Amino acid sequence: MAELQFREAIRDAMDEEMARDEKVFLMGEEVAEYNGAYKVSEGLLDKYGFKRVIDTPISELGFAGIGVGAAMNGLRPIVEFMTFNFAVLAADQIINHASKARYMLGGQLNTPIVFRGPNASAGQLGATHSVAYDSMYAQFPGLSVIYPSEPDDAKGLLKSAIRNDDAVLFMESEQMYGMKGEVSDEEDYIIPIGKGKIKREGDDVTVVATGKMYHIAKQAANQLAKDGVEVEIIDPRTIKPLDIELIVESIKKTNRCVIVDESHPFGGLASEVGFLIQREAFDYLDAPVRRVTLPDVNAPFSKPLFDLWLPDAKQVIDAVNTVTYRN
Amino acid sequence: MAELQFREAIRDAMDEEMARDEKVFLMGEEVAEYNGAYKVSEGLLDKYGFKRVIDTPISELGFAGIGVGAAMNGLRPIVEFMTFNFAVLAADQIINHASKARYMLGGQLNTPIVFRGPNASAGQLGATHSVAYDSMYAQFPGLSVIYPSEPDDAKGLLKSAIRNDDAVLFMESEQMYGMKGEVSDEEDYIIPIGKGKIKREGDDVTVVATGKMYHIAKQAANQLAKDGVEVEIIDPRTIKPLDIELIVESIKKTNRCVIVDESHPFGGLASEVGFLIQREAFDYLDAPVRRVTLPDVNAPFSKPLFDLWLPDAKQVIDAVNTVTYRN
Amino acid sequence: MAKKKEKEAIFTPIGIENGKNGQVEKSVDLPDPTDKSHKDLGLSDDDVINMFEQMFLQRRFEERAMQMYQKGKFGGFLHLYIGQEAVSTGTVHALNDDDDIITAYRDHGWGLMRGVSAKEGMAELYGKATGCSKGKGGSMHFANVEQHFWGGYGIVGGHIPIGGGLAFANKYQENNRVTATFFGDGAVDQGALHETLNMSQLWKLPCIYVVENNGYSMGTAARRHTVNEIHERAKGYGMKSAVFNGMDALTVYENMKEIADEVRKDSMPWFVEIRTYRYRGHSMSDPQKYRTKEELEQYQKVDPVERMKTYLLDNKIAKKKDIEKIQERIEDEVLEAIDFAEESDFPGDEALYEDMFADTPHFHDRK
Amino acid sequence: MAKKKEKEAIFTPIGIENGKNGQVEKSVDLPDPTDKSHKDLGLSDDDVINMFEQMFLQRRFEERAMQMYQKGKFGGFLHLYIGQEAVSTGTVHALNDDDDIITAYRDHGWGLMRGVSAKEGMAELYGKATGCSKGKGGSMHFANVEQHFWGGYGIVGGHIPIGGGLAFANKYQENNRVTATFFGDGAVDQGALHETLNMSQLWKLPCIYVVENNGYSMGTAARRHTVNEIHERAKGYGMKSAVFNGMDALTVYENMKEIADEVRKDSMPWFVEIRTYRYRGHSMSDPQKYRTKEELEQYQKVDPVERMKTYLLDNKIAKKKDIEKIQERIEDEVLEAIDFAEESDFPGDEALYEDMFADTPHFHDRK
Ligand SMILES: Cc1ncc(C[n+]2csc(CCOP(=O)(O)OP(=O)(O)O)c2C)c(N)n1
Ligand SMILES: Cc1ncc(C[n+]2csc(CCOP(=O)(O)OP(=O)(O)O)c2C)c(N)n1
Ligand SMILES: [Mg+2]
Ligand SMILES: [Mg+2]
Repeated sequence: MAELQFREAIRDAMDEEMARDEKVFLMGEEVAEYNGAYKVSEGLLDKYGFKRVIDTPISELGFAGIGVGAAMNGLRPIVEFMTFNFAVLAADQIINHASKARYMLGGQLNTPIVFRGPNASAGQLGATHSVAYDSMYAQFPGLSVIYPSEPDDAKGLLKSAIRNDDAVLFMESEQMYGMKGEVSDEEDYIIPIGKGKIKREGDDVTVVATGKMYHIAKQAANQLAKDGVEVEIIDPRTIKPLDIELIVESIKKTNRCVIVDESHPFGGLASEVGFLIQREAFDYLDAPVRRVTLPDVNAPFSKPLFDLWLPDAKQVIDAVNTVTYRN
Repeated sequence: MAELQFREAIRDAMDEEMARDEKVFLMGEEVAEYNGAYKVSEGLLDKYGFKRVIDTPISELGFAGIGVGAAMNGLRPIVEFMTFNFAVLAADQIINHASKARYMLGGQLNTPIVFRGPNASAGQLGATHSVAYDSMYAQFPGLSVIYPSEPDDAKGLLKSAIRNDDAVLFMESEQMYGMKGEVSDEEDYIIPIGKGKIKREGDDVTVVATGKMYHIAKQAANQLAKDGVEVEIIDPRTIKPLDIELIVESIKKTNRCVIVDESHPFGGLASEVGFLIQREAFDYLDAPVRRVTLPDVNAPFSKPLFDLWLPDAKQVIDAVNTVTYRN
Repeated sequence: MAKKKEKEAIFTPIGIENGKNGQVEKSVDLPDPTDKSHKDLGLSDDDVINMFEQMFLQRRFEERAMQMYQKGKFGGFLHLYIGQEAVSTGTVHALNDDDDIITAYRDHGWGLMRGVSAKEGMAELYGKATGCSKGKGGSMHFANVEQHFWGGYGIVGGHIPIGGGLAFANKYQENNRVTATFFGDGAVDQGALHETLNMSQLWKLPCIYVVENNGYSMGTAARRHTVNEIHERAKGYGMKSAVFNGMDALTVYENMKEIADEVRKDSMPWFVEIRTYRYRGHSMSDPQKYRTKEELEQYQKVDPVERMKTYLLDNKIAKKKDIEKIQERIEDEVLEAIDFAEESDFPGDEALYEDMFADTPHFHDRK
Repeated sequence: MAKKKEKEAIFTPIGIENGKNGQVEKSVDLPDPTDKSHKDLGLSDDDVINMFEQMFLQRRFEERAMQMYQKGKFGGFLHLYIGQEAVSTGTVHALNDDDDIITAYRDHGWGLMRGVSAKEGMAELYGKATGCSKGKGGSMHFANVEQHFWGGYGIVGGHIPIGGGLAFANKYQENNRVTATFFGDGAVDQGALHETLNMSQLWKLPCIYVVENNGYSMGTAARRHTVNEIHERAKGYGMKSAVFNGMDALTVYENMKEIADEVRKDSMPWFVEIRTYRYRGHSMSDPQKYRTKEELEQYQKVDPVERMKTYLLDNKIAKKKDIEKIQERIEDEVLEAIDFAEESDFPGDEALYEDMFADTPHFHDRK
C-alpha cells in the first residue's frame, strides 16, 4: 500500500491507462501546460506530449461533443471539466448524445468516454460553483456515475471507467484532492463499477454516504461509538449503478438507516436509496429512513452561512439518534 | 365552465396575462408567425403584435438568457421551448442564473420568468425527444416546477406562474394539447402554486400522479373500481413546491400508496414522494410504497417497444394489487 | 394579419407579408451552377448515370415513405429531403468511401447514399427489427457506421461538435480521412457551431462544416433567424469558406472534391454554405404558410433530379428508354422495400433493453 | 519540458516555450492610445482628477484586499482587476448613469465605479451582512442594481445573453438606455456569445459587447484558446466593431462614448475588443508560469493609474501635493473599509433562507 493524495490516485489511474492504451487522451481547460487547475494532471503533458494532453478553450459544450465524436471514432477520451458546475453547459452532449447515441442507432457505435472533474462545493465559492450533480446525471439511462470518497476507490474505479466502453461520469472533490489515503499497489488495480463497500462495520444503524459525505459520516460514527452506538457505513462509491443489495443486506442487520447526501433534498441519492430501502426492506425497518442533505437553498458565500449550509456530523448524529429513538 | 383543449387553456392564460400587463411577452421558436409548433400561441401575434410575440432563432441558451436579463430589467418573459428536451441546452441559464442570481446578489433583483413547453414523450420521437425533465429541475433550489394534468389546472397555474416574481418552469404535454376539459370561467382564475388536488376520492389506496400520468392513474382507478378497489388519486400539480401534506393526509386514510411518474426511476418525483411518505407516515403504512415509472432505458422509436416503455394502467393496477396484497 | 403599430419596437424581422405584392422574395439566392461537364470533372458516364439513379432513389424512397406515412403505416417525425438530393449525391461522390459523414434528422438521402439499402431504410421508418438502426431510431436516426455514415441526429446543432470529434480522432490516428458535417441553416444559430469552429480552426481539424441552407428553419426564413450571409460566419474565425449551388449534383461534386482534397492536404477546416431548397414542409404537419407557392415553383424549375435527367439526355449519355428502365427498376426497389418493411418483424420485447451498453449492461431498479 | 515528437499530431498551439529566447512575445498588442487631450474629449479637469481617484481607489482596494486574503481574513476566490482599471473608469465616465453594465467575476472595479462603496465592497469580500450583496455573493458577485450595475457572474460567458436581455428590456421599454456587457477573452469561445451576437444584430438590441482582452484565460494565452483577432468575430455577423487600447482611461472614454452615442441613436449593437493586461495571477493560487516576468514588466510600464497621474502632473491639472492628498485620502478610505468589514456582523443564521425568493418563499423539506 502506498499513501497517496486523492489527486495523485486520480493521476496515477490516468497515467497507467494512458501508458496502457494509446487511444486514451485527456482534454480540458488548463489540463496541459498549467498542469491542471487543481494539479490533478500534473506531469502528464511532460510524459505524454501535446497530442494526448490537450488544453481546450472555455467551450464546455463544444469540447464535450468533440470528446463524444472522438469516442465514437475509436478513441477513449477523458474529458475534464474544471468543475461539474460548468458541465451544465455541456449537458446536451452528456444527456442527449453520449448516453443515447448508441441506443438510437441500434448499437452501431460505442461511446467510451469519461467525463471527470470536481463535483459539489469547494468552500465559499458561491451559488454557481457549489452544486452536486451526481444524482442529476444518475436520472438518465446509460450513464454510470462514480463519486468516490477515498483515493483507493478513486484509482481503481477511474481505471475501470476509462476502460468502460460506455459513458461514465467520474466526480471528484476539490476539497479532497489533498486528502491522503492508502492506495493498493497491486499492479493494474481495478475496482468494478457498481460495487459498494462496507467501510465500517456496526450493528446499530446503517449510514450510507459517498464522496465528501463519507468523511462526515465517519466523523459521526466515531462520535457515536463513544456513546455505544455502532454505525455500519456503506459507501456505494458509484451512484449508478447503485449497489442497493449491499445496502439492503446491511439494513436487514441494523434495521435502521440514515443517508448522507451532498445534493439538495429533492430527488437526490438519498431519496432514491430511501425509496428503495422502504420497498425492499420494509419489514426489517424499525424506524423510518432519514436523510441528511443540503437544505433547499443555494450556496451562500459568507463563511458562517456556508458552514450552516453544509451537512455536518452533528446532523448525522441527530438523524442516527432519531432512527435509534435516542432523541 | 367552458370546455377547452389543453392548448386553449394555456393560450387563454397567456392571453389574459398579456392583456393585463404590458410587461408580459412571449418568445420562442416558431411562436409568432407560425402560430406555435403545436399551435399553443395561435392568434397571439395577431392580437399583440411583433413586439410582444417574438420568433427566436434556434439558440436555446441565448434566448433563455435574454429572457433572464429581460426579467431582471423589468419585464415578465414567457420563454417557450419547443420541448424541454431542447432546454437542456439552456440548462445553464435556468440552473445557474434564473434560480441563483437573486440569492447571490443578496436579493437585489427579481427574475419573474416562466419557461414553458412540452415535457416528456410525445409518441415515437426517439431517445432525444422523449425525456421528462420535471424532477431534474426540481432538484435545484429556487425553481418552481409545474406539470398539470388537466386544462383547468393548466390555466389557473400558468396565470399564477406568469405573475410569480421568481423563475417558474411550466411543463406541458404534446400528447395532451388536444385533450379537452372543463375550465373555470371565473374571471381571473388563479390556482396558487404548490397546492395539490384530490382528483378522485377513495379509501383503499392513494395513487399520486400528475401530467400525462394522471390519466393513466385514472384509467387504472376506473378498472380497479370494478374490482371494488377504491383509489384516491392525488394530483400534486406542482412538482415543486410539493404538497406532501395533502399526500400524507391521504395515506393516513388509505395506508397504501403508489406513485406514477413519467421519469426514469432514479431520483424522480416518485422516489422523492416515496421517501417522504415513509418518513412522515411510517406508522400508517400497511405496505411499502411502490412506484410505476419508465424503465431505466432510453426511449425507443419502434411502436411496440415504445408502448412497452411507457408506463400504463396495467402496471399501475399491478402496483396497487401489490400494495393491497391482492397479488 | 398581425397588427403593426408603426412606432412600436420590433425585434424579429417580419416575414409573413412577403410575396403579397405578386413578387417572390426568394429565401435563398442560388449561385450559378458549374459550367463544367462531367468529363471535365473527371467523372465517367457511368458515374453520372449512377448519380441520377441515386438521386432518383432518394426521391422515390421519400415520396413512397410519405404515402405510407399518410396511410398511417408508421409514426414519429418524417422530415423529407426532397429537393436537396444533389447535396448528398454530389458529396458522397466527391468524398472517399472512408471519409466520415454526419448529419441532422433530415437524413434519409444520406443513408441511402452510404449503404443503407431501401429495404433497411424503409424498415427503419416502420420501426422494424430489420431497419438500419434496428427500429430503435426511426426516421431521424438512419446510420451506417460501417460505411462511415455516423447517423442523423435530432438535437439541432448537437451533432456539430460530434463531427468535430470524428475529425479529431482521424487527425489523432493520422488516417488521412476527412469528415463532412452537415446541418441546416437553423443550426447556424446554435452556440455549438461557434465553439466547434473555433476549436477546429485552432486545432487544425480535417473537417468540412457544411450548411445545407434550404431557406428555412421550420417556418422561419433564413433572414428572419440569422444575420448576414451564412458563409461569412467563417470570416470571424479566419476560416476558409465557400458558397455554391446545391441544386446541381455536378456543382456539389466539383466543389466538395476540391475542398476535400485541400483538407486532406493541409488539415485545415472549411465552412461551406450549400444553397438548396426543400420542396416539402418541415415535417409532415407543416401547413407551409411561411412561403408562397410561387417561390416553391421557382425552385422546382431547377429540380436536381430533373436536371440530371436532362443532362444525361442532352449529352446522350443515356437514352429516354434507359432512363425509363432505371426509373422502373428503382420504383420496384422502393416497392420491394415497402413489402420488406411491412413483412419484417417488430423488435421483440427483449430488444427494449438491448443496445444500451457496449460494456456490462446496467439498469437501475429493473423489475 | 514536454516531449515534442516532431511528427506527432498537435492540437492546441504550444505556449510554454515562449520567451525562452529572451524575446517577449506579447499576449496582446496594444493599439496606440488617443492623442486627444481631456479637453478635446469634453472632459473637465475635475473629471480627470476624478478618474485618477477612482482608478487609484480600485487599485488600492484590491491591493489591500489581497493582503487581507493572504492573512486569511476571508476565503473564496479573489480575482483582481489590477492593471485593467482604465477600462471600468473610462467606460463609466462615457456612459450615462442609467446605462446598464454587467460583467463577469472580475468585478470589484466595476462595483466601485458604480456606487458600491469601499466599505460595502470590502464587507462583501469578508462575507459580512453589510456587504453590497449582503455577504451572499462574495468577490465574484458584487452588484449595485440601483445604480444599474447588474453584477458580476461566475459562469464564464453565462452573463452575456443576460446582458442582451437587459438591452432587450430597454428597447422594449423604449427608455433609451444602453447596455454594456463586459467579459474576458476566455468567454469569447463560449457558444453563448455567438447566440447572443446573432440575436442582438437581428433584433437591433442597444447593447455593446465588450471583450476585456487581458491576454489570458487563466493560464492560457489568447492565441492558444481563440483564433483570429478577437474583434474580427464581428465580421461574421456584419456587426459594427472596434478595437482599442485599454491601458489609457481617456482612450477608453473616447471610444466608448462615441459608440454609446451611436447605439443610443440607431439601436444597433457593437462588438468591441479592449486590449488590456492583468498584472496579478488569475486568482490567488496562480503560479503564473505561463508568462514571463519581462512581459508583465512591459505592461506595467504603461500602467493606467501611473499614466493618469503623469497626465495630471504634466498638464498641470494637479500638483504633486494634490495627488498625494488624494492618495492619502483613498488610502484612509480603504483602511476604514477594512475596519468596517472587520467590525461588521456576519449575516445571522436566518439569512440562509432569505433572498431566495421575491414571491412566496418555498423550501422543499425544510426541517
Ligand atoms: C435544440 C433543438 N431545438 C429545436 C428543435 C426543433 N426543431 C427541429 S428541426 C428545427 C428546424 C431546423 O431547421 P434547419 O436547421 O434549417 O434544418 P432543415 O429542417 O431546414 O433541414 C427545429 C426548430 C430541435 N430538434 N432541437
Ligand atoms: C463555464 C465556465 N467554465 C470554466 C470556468 C472556470 N474559469 C473561471 S475564470 C476562467 C478564465 C476566464 O478567462 P477570461 O474570460 O479571459 O477572463 P479573465 O479571467 O481574464 O478576466 C475559467 C476557465 C468558469 N467559471 N465557468
Ligand atoms: Mg433549413
Ligand atoms: Mg482574460
